Amino acid sequence: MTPPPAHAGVVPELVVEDVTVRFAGLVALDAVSFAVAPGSTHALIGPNGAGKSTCFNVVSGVYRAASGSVRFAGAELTAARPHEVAALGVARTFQNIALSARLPVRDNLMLGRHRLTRSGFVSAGLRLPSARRESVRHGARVAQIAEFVGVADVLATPVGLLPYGTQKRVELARALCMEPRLLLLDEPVAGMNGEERREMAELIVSVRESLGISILLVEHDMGMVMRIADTVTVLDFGRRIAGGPPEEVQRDPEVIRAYLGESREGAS
Amino acid sequence: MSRRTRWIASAAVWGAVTAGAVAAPFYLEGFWLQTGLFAMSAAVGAIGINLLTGATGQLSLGHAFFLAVGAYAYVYLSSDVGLPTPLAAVLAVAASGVAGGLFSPIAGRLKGAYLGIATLALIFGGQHVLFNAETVTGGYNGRAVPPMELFGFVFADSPEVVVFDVPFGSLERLWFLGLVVLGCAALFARGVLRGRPGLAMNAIRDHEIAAGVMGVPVARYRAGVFVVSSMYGGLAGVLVALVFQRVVPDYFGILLSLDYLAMIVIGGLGSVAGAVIGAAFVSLLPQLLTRYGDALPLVAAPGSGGVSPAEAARILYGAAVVTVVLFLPGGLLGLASRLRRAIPRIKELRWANSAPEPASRR
Amino acid sequence: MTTFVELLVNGVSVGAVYALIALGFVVIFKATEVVNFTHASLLLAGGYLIARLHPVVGFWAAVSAGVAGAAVVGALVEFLVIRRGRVGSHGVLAIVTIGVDILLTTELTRQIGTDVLAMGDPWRDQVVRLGPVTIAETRLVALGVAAALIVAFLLAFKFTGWGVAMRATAEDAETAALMGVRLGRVSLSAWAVAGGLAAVAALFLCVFPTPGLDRSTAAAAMKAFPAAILGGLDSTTGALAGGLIVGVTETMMSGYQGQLAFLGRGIGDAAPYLVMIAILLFRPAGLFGTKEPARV
Amino acid sequence: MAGEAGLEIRDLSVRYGPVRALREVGLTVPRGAVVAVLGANGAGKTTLLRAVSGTLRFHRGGVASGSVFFGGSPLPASPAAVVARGVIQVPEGRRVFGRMTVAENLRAGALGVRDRAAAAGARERVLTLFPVLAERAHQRAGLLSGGEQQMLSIGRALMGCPSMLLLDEPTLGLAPMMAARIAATIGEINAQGTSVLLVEQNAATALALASHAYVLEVGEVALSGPAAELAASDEVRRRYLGVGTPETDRPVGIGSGRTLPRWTA
Amino acid sequence: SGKAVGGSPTAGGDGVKTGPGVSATTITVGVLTDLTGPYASLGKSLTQAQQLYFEQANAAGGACGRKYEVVVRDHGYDTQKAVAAYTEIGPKSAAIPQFIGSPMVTALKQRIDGDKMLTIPMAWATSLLGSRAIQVTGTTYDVDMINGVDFLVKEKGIKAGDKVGHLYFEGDYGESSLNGSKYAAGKLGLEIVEQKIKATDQDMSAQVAAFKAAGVKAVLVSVGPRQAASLVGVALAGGMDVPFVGSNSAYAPQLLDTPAAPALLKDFYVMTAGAPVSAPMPAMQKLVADYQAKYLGQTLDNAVPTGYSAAMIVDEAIKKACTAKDLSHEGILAAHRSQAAFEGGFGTPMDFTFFDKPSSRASYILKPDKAAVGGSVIFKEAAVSDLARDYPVPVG
Ligand SMILES: Nc1ncnc2c1ncn2[C@@H]1O[C@H](COP(=O)(O)OP(=O)(O)OP(=O)(O)O)[C@@H](O)[C@H]1O
Ligand SMILES: Nc1ncnc2c1ncn2[C@@H]1O[C@H](COP(=O)(O)OP(=O)(O)OP(=O)(O)O)[C@@H](O)[C@H]1O
Ligand SMILES: [Mg+2]
Ligand SMILES: [Mg+2]
Repeated sequence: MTPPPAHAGVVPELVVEDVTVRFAGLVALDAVSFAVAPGSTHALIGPNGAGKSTCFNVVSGVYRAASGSVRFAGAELTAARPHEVAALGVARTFQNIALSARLPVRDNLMLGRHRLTRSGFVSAGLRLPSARRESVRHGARVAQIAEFVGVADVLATPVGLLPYGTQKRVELARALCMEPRLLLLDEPVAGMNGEERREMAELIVSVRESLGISILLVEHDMGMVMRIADTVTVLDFGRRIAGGPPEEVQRDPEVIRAYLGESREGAS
Repeated sequence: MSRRTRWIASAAVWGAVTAGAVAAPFYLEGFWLQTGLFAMSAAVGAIGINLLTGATGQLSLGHAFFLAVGAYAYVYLSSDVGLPTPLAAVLAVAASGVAGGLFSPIAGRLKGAYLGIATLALIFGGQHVLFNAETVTGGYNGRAVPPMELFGFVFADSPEVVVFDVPFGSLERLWFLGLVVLGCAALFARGVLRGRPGLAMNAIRDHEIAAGVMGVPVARYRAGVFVVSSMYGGLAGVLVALVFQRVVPDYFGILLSLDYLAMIVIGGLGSVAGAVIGAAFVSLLPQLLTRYGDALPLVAAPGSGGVSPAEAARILYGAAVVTVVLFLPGGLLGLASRLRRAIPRIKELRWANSAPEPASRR
Repeated sequence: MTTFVELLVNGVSVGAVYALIALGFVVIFKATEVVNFTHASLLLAGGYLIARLHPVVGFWAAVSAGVAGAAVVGALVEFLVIRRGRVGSHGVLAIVTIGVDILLTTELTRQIGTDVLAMGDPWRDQVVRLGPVTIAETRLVALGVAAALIVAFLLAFKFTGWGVAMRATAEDAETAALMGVRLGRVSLSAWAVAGGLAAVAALFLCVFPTPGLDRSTAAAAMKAFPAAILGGLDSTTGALAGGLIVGVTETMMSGYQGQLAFLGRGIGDAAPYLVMIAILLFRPAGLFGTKEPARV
Repeated sequence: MAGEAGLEIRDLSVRYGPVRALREVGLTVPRGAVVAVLGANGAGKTTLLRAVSGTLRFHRGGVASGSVFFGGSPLPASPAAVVARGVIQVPEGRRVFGRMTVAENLRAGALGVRDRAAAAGARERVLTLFPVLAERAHQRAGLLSGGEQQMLSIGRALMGCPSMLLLDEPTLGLAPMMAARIAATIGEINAQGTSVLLVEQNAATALALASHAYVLEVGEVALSGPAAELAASDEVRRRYLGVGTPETDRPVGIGSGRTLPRWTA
Repeated sequence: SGKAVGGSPTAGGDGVKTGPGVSATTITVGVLTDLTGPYASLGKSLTQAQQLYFEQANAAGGACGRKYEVVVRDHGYDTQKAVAAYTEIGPKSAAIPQFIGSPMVTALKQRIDGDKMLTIPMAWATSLLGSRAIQVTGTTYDVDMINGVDFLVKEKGIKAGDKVGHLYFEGDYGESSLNGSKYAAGKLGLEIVEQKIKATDQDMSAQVAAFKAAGVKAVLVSVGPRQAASLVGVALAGGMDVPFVGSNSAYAPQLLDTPAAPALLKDFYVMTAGAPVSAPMPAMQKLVADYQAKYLGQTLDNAVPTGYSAAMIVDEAIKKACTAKDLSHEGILAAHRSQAAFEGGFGTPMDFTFFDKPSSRASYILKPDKAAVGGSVIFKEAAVSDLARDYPVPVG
């Protein structure tokens, strides 16, 4: 486990406490609690339908929790709406790609800058110098992030024409464009092959290294989780069934029964 | 091709367009000037609805209502309240914005077909008010529109002005006002679309939840775009009232709203140039046909049985909507850019350099 | 009190006709997610056929021919226009239907000219008396037909393969094709059905309390918009409920316009839209419509 | 080849407008076999399946040249006709009908099946395979979790009683246990006589299941051969089996090369 | 440029001062009509009648040594199109013998006045009075309704204290009519029960219920033919057997082929200033014969003589202006306004010297009749009621 980098002080802790989410006749999350330590990578794993994405949705303000609390940077997130959560520096990617298919990659990434930029209808409409400066400055940063993520050469291509894996990368880049303090990644390597997975894993690690931010990760690729996560929380049927360092969790019989299955080799 | 030559080429094109537009009143007769002015007003309104429907994906069938608010507010504020006409015009546009804002509980919450049909309520409710609030609206017969007066210059037939031997009546004078208004409206909308708000609008259209998570306050933006779009409607209303010199409630009906939708689709969804091209097409086509209908084959003189010019105009209009949408994805604008690509020499004049196929933003 | 009952009964009876119009509208929306502005002209086409044919072949044969003919028109619209439009966006297709409607309506009104065409129905101006209240026989029949058709479509959408295929196609044509759905056929049948329904609606729209079919008949299709939305655009039950609500609101407001003079005379026309707005504020998908599932 | 009346793709080239996505691809799935297709993102795997199912036109693409044979005769270009021949695809990215219930989704999968008994049998099999689908029969599919949707997507295809199954990343987003279940199921279905063309990023699983495999690179077949042979090849081991095998497991992060400077507002 | 100043009235070769629309050989008259909108049937009859008139006039040598040329523009009852059409044909027309739609005329009132263009609107609302260039022919709607109420009281047993329903269209037509009925009711001690509808309303059941509830003894009808038919039909079927009196636009002969026919034939009357085509007048019979010869098998309704006589009014004005050697707009208008007792052979004489009063106050009372040409016959000859004679007409 890598120790939190020195500059982790600026990144607040995410605390999820007793969060319960219900849908008509279904408890998707049942009093779930965990915390993401500043600057760490925290993995959320569990069988399909365990409530992982629901958890993301609660944190990012898309779903309302029936009870419980989510705190980040001194704010209560359960009552906040998505854009208010975003304003606190929480960014996420989506399990099912949610990009504007017809827009070029650059525009999709610029959307990530929304919370960091100011120009409104009037200043954009009148092309005030402030708006121009802003777009130049943030455009440069977008290019830098695209370069980092490896989508610089498709900046002008409409996203819809890109293959699935590249779209996933654009998703990550867009989240990074929000300059997050907490990054939520929902299955970032789904649909990628071995080499691409490794690249993506490296990318995620360098994100954390270079920015010192916290990452909350949902992933079914156990190999990857084992290698990049500092802490793991395991959900099953909406309940937290285990948590701790990856090696420990991996050996937990409950986790093996509910999630990993007896023969881990065959399933990885 | 270097940036510089491209810049020069585009400057040349725009120069030619501007020169043509400025020279028009010296050569065109009143009928054409009036038609042109209607087209300009339609273009302003179409730009507004394109912001809403094209860029944000919010269908509106109620746009005519905002034209009505602008037109009537201008009349009321200038003749009844007695405000100077330019101030009345500005306040009329603001009034349309307020009307749009009042609708935001609906506009922020509904989308797609539901919003579209919900906005029909504006048309029917609005017309009900226009017909009944006679003291303000003049009821069924509407009201006369006081001419605009800017720095002592009156946009009316009298006092007589003759420029280069050409008598400058209200239409000739309004022509220039229309050009300026349209130019400003178009530039503003282009700025909005290419800037931060435009991205947020597109994001809402494509993926509402993702837009929210990216930090866009979705409901507020929807309502905001609705307000901006209604202000464009109001501005178009003021302009059309000035050209018309009369406002009547019947004009601001469902057909007008549908025309606006047709304009943006024919021209090209989501772009300013598309809205302008579509508006020109939709406003000019029927006029051309009624004017020159006699010369067309298969079109019979009105009153003689057979397909009358008005019917032919409707049929052609309907056919144009169908054909353009089906066979020219991206509208007339898309066709134009495809032609430009097909003809290499003209290609050098491209003023929209990036954005290939799905021209959804410009 | 009698007036109230009379207005209520009248409202329900007008509402039945609106429900019929709204139903055709809903069928297309459910099957293709297109807001079908062509419905007005399909209505006109169906009505025109019935009106022109009944003197020649008799009423019932004319109705069958009208339904069949309007179905063919609907199918042709699909085949010649909608199918060619690989536009993707349902909003844009809706605008295509505006174009088609303009085409059809212009030609049909030209054909109808300045005539008022009777439908030659057997009910003529007979009324049924329920105590002090009278109600036109035509309207009772309309109510029955509307209810029957709505139940039939409700069942068809839920339980037949055709219904499932239709809804699947509406949602995701490519995947539906991967399930073996013949997209062309499904869409064609939906439009044909909508055409047939429009003819039935046109029949009841043009019989007794109104004098017959003329060029302004198509305007009544506008009433179906608030009706369809009120009930929920994708709900057949909603079409019935919405139609009845619009009918009753309109009739009540007109009937009591003396007492409601402060709202302005002629409030009957605007009132359904106001009710619609009020309902949408609380139920953005209408009374029976399904909400978009929102999850990521 | 041994392709007695299986799926045979001959010299297939596909374009999306100006983009050439496949170039002269040849591939055979003998009857009753499992054949895997591997390849990087954008290699053209999905495109290959689209070409077989006839859905390229939904993406403004088309077959430029080449042909697809099934059971000895050419496959028609219409998706419905392809399904009628028993060739059924599980598309990439789940694509469940979100507004319809789970039960209706399954119903949609069986639209092409005339034989009621067969449909009932298929339903039985799907529900035992994915019990969660029975539990959620009346929930709208759009609200299922990602993995549940994936199960529904596979289940829906099985409802069509396929004689040839095209699977585009069937284990995408599935938990390890469920992925293993799917793998086992594929084996089972295959054993019952259904041929399978499997596009899968999880190369280990794919190569374990398949008898034969192809590797696509930028629209062309770069490698092909018996699965066991490919699994042993260095190239394949490095590129497609990379992560997840202990041997290549090296600490990542440190020295990964790239860094992103911080943003200073 | 081609638009340079010029084109003020100039003297032609024959010493006649000419103006817009008048050349050395032709006189252009503009027709602004509705052939595709809600008033298409009216527009068609009027336009065909006028084309017939000017053809005949040309055959008889034209006017002032020139031939008439008729330019028809169809605005489909759309104000914007009407304004555009006026902008187009205004500068090249000598007069406008037909302009359909009171909102359209009102919208252009100022310009018509400014252009001094003799214009005959085909709408009879009082709001069109008060303009020198605009000539409303015959009675206005309110006068018809006053005569109608008078008829109800005198012949249909309505008496002070009774309630009379009035179903009217939103807009000038309806509201002008309502003014008349209210005036008459006020004078005669009746109570008017109002029901306002829109042109798109088709089914009058609710209105009948309301009238029934109010206990009206008669109903005035200032709506379109369809609505009138629906009203009468529903009322009768529901057992409300009262007399109905309609404005001149509330009836069309086409309705006699619909199920509403029996109700219309029973107790329904139409008030109108012009004689019906079935009237036994020589001029009318000739017109009917000519029209039927030219427009074989086309509906012949009472709009035909209306349009024909409007064309005649314009023709007369131009001929008079010719004798004064002034075919400018002003000349034509002055000639027109000098006629105090115009009689075209189609009904009551008209006085054009005042432009703030209806040119006549006498209404015929017609009754639908299936056998008659044009679908109606004179029930009572044209007469001015005392009430109508003293009625102060509101202007503008
Ligand atoms: N909006 C909703 N309405 C109803 N049920 C929902 C909704 N969102 C999620 N669910 C249900 O809640 C449960 C948890 O879903 P969630 O998406 O959180 O699972 P997950 O852990 O992300 O699974 P996967 O790994 O398959 O993505 C699922 O059974 C799902 O059907
Ligand atoms: N609709 C389209 N228009 C243009 N190009 C396309 C389109 N769809 C795919 N492509 C291009 O075709 C190539 C092959 O794409 P395809 O989706 O078949 O790849 P894949 O192997 O399935 O990738 P992945 O593993 O990411 O799913 C890619 O380069 C992609 O950019
Ligand atoms: Mg999930
Ligand atoms: Mg793929």
